[in-house]
Amino acid sequence: MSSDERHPRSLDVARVRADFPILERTVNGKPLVYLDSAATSHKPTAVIDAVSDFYAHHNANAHRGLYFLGEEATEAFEGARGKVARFFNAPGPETIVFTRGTTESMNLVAQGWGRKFLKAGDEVLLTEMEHHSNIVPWQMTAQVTGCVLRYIPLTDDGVLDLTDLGSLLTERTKILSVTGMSNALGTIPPLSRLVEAAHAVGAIVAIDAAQLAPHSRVDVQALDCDLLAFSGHKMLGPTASGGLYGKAEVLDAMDPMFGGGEMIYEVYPDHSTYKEIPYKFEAGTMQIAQQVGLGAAIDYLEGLGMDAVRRHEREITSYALGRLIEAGATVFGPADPGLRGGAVSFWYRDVHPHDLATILNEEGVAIRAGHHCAQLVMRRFGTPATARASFYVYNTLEEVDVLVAALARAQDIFV
Amino acid sequence: MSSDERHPRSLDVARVRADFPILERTVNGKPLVYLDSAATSHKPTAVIDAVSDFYAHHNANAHRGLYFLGEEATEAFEGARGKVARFFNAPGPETIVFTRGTTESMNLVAQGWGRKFLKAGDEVLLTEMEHHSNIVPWQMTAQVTGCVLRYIPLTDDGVLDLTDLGSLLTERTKILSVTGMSNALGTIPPLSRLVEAAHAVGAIVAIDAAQLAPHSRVDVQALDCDLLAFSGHKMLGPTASGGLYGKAEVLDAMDPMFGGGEMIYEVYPDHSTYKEIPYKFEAGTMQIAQQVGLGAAIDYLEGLGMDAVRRHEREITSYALGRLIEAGATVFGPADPGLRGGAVSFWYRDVHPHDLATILNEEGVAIRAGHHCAQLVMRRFGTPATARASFYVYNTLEEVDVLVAALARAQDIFV
Amino acid sequence: MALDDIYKEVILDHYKSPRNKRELPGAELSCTRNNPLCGDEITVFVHQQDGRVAGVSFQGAGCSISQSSASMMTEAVQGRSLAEALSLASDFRGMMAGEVDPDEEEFGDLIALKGVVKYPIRIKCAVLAWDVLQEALQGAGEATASAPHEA
Amino acid sequence: MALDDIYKEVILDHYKSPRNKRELPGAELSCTRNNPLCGDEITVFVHQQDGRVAGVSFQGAGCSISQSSASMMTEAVQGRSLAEALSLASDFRGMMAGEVDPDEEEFGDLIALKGVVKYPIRIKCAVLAWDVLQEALQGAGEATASAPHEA
Ligand SMILES: Cc1ncc(COP(=O)(O)O)c(C=O)c1O
Ligand SMILES: Cc1ncc(COP(=O)(O)O)c(C=O)c1O
Repeated sequence: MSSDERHPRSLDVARVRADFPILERTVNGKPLVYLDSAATSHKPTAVIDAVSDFYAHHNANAHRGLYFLGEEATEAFEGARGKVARFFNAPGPETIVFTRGTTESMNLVAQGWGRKFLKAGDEVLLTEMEHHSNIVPWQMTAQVTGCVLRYIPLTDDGVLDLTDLGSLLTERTKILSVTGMSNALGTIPPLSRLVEAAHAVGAIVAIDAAQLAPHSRVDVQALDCDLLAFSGHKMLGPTASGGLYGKAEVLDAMDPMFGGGEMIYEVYPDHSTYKEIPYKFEAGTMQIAQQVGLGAAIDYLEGLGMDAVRRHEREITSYALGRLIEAGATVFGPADPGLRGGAVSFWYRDVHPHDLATILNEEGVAIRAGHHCAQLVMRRFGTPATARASFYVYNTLEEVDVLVAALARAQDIFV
Repeated sequence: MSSDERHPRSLDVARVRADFPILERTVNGKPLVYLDSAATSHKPTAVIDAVSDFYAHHNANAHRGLYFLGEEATEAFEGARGKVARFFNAPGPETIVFTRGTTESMNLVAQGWGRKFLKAGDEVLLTEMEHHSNIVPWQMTAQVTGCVLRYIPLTDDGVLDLTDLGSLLTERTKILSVTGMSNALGTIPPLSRLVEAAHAVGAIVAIDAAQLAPHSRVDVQALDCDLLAFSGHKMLGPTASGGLYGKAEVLDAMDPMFGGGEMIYEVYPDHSTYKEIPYKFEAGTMQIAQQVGLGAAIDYLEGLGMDAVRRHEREITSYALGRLIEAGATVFGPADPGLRGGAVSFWYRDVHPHDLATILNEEGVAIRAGHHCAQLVMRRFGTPATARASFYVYNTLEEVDVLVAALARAQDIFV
Repeated sequence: MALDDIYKEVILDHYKSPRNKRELPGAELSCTRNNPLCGDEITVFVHQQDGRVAGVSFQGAGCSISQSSASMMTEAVQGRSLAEALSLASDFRGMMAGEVDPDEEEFGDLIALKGVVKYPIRIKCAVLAWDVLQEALQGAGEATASAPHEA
Repeated sequence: MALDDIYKEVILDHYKSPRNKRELPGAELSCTRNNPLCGDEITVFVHQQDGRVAGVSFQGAGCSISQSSASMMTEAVQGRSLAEALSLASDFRGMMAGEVDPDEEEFGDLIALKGVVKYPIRIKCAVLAWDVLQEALQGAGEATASAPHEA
């Protein structure tokens, strides 16, 4: 943790922007206004250079070579694991399994834990605002085990409707798997309360932190969640970086999802024995350079201070909500910026999100349009798609103004 | 394909070496002699820059954004798929599934194909020289399905003993899964003959091309294999790049291994429908920058010409075999360089491979010591470990001389 | 101005006043499909008679490109033989792939969609209705399932 | 010269002429384990009497570091109480982690292995025999399985 964090302070966004080379790009001569960080974030020079530096100076396979490059590569890779563990305040590096990202991590949970421990009639509790990556893996596990999926519904405001939680979360519930922040609505659910309620009925809790981890401080021990999945590419890190935190006893009990080199202890023709955690989950050559890059991303984020990151996004989200509504947009998800993160879904008048995205692109503004891998949310709100603007450390209030001004172009053409 | 390849020519190794920044490193003031490319290859500047350039100028998630960066990222990612398809002479880009590498690909085969099509008593035919990544996934599938694993044995020369092939490969055999080149012995099996024999009994064939693909031209249509797995990081590409080639009808029939965003068509609370190949296998955010880097690696290899690559390695392997034996080493695997690739396993007198690797490291020479994720091979030859030197495009005959000279140090200390 | 390439008058006209947007009672052929990128959904109804498209209509919701393409399509295939309709579908996809130079007479209003070629991801919007038409014609009545792979 | 740090005379002596390398008939405790990196395997046999290591030996094959460490270990724990032996195992691991400054008297020849700290991957070789000893002592007879996780 950077010592700066003890003193609340705000981001020097101009300085931050200078660290992101892609922000120099222009579209039709207009500066790029990138409002799709919920899909993937951009990468600061420090991260890009960490990856290049690994390949140019320390490249080797990890945990294999008895020569100096092998030792450097192992140290860099395991060093990144230590940084991730500290970032989430995990009790130790062995509780961090590296994966390609949230999707792979949730599949590891649904397969490695779910296929082992769920049986017919057992229930998995999800929510109606889950990303497909926290739904489809469970459907696949349900096909194999006969377990049943249930969903916590949403209110019209796009927050979890916990009125009937007591009937949804019962002794039949073996796991609650819930997003830390909805990518389609921005909603941040009351995680601590959910963890407590789940533990009270003997269920474990997995958190999809794809959106939460990049944007606020996450302390897995304070949260007391059993498993937590995250994607490096959404938190300034390389694509193909990320992982799964798990309590040691939960990871210990899980089956690996992949067999192969380096996760084994002994291999015989008809059976094998596996290594201890986290290695039993890490078969074959891993995302070495990428996790090293993730380590650099974490250094960068801690340099900014996660509290400052969250404050900055709260400010910009609150500003964006106001300006969008003023401009005539319909916003989905909670209006209170304290209940949500910086992913803002909306419809601008009757302009279809696809058309809106194309028109905004001509003005240099990059937004996402679609179902955001959350078709249950789209059905809940009766729309095939929404437009979504999402913010991160490099976005400014002025960029929100450019977005709102660009909406006028759409109005000219369509309304 | 580069037009250069039509004219046999040899590598300009000095020029090649200048493309690999890591080769400038020294150990104890001595130049690095990297002889562990079978574990992972180094990366030319062109690959390192392709990754950095993606992050610095074209970064976005693929297949999602309706804005220009999203289109550039998608084009770069799908462009890489096209390059991989052409490299292997695959019939089309849809027959290439991107994965983290061979281990993930073989797990996809053992799960997506194996768990769907194998039942109790069905046989999977492997060989005694397989890498753990082509054994353990099948053991996991055997636990679920009750299928039986059988192994083609090795001769004392380290080649497949095909004497009893007729009793091993029968109508009970549903798949032959075989390495294209052993990383522990260097052996290249007679793939075309094996494919024909397997097809004759109605079995499909999966090839673990982790070692084969980097070192020689592979034409999947000429080979007529059904599936072929490869790792980008062993063929000059980034870690976390690679994939699985599959005949369209085989991929079509397979189940996905991962559920999640982007591999679906429609998601309902209790079921989902999947996209067509290759996308149904590509859940969540993929290894975008890494596969783009793999595309650059393929460009680089095609610039050299795969025939020239193979010729260069044959020359160096043949020289190394001679010099090592002359120096008193015991070499494992075939003596004929035509039957093998450039991974040379040996024992130097009675010096344990671990000790040898440590001593050679002091001389700047990086070799691998261990079981090479091939414990069945080690047991077959009654040794816990071997030393292994492996060669690639940037290695020279002089480096073999340095290796052999360094053996004298070990002799001084131990013999 | 680049945007004019894609948001031409004629496109906006078909979008705001779509032709043949209704159910077609008695249609022998129909098919529903969506664009997985955005969830837009289109159903095409065809009434065939003597190997010809005797009636055609569509329903659904979507962006201006997918809706106007569907609307123009119904006008373009009305009265044609099934083979001609399929061949037009294939030419249209060819134009979207930048491979076919459209024949003005054959294409009519459809030619306005040519500008979409410059927006690769929107191409899926433009061809959606044509994919559905083709499935409806080929499936000859049974192709009412919307999903290629049932999980 | 760095290599001398790791290949000292005393290490090579234990490697070439290992002490107590044999089976120990009548040993109540024994355990076998291998180093997954290289497949080296070590079995440790302990004959305990009145809470003391009355006899100890090892078998197996491996590199100079793992073999000499096993040989030195048998000399170092012979005659000690089980608690002392476990505490020495823990101190030895501490030295290998660079955390414990070894006491010359307690460590004896073992101090020669200190140089291995500079070769991180070889540390596993040096501690292998100690891990096996500890499991043998703790398992009190039942820890003969070599594998922590049966697949
Ligand atoms: C023959 C063979 N198969 C499979 C693998 C596994 O490849 P990866 O570690 O890239 O998944 C390797 C790499 O060591 C190999 O040499
Ligand atoms: C809430 C949520 N969960 C899961 C994912 C999937 O993450 P990834 O694509 O990195 O696997 C995303 C990313 O879009 C997300 O927003």
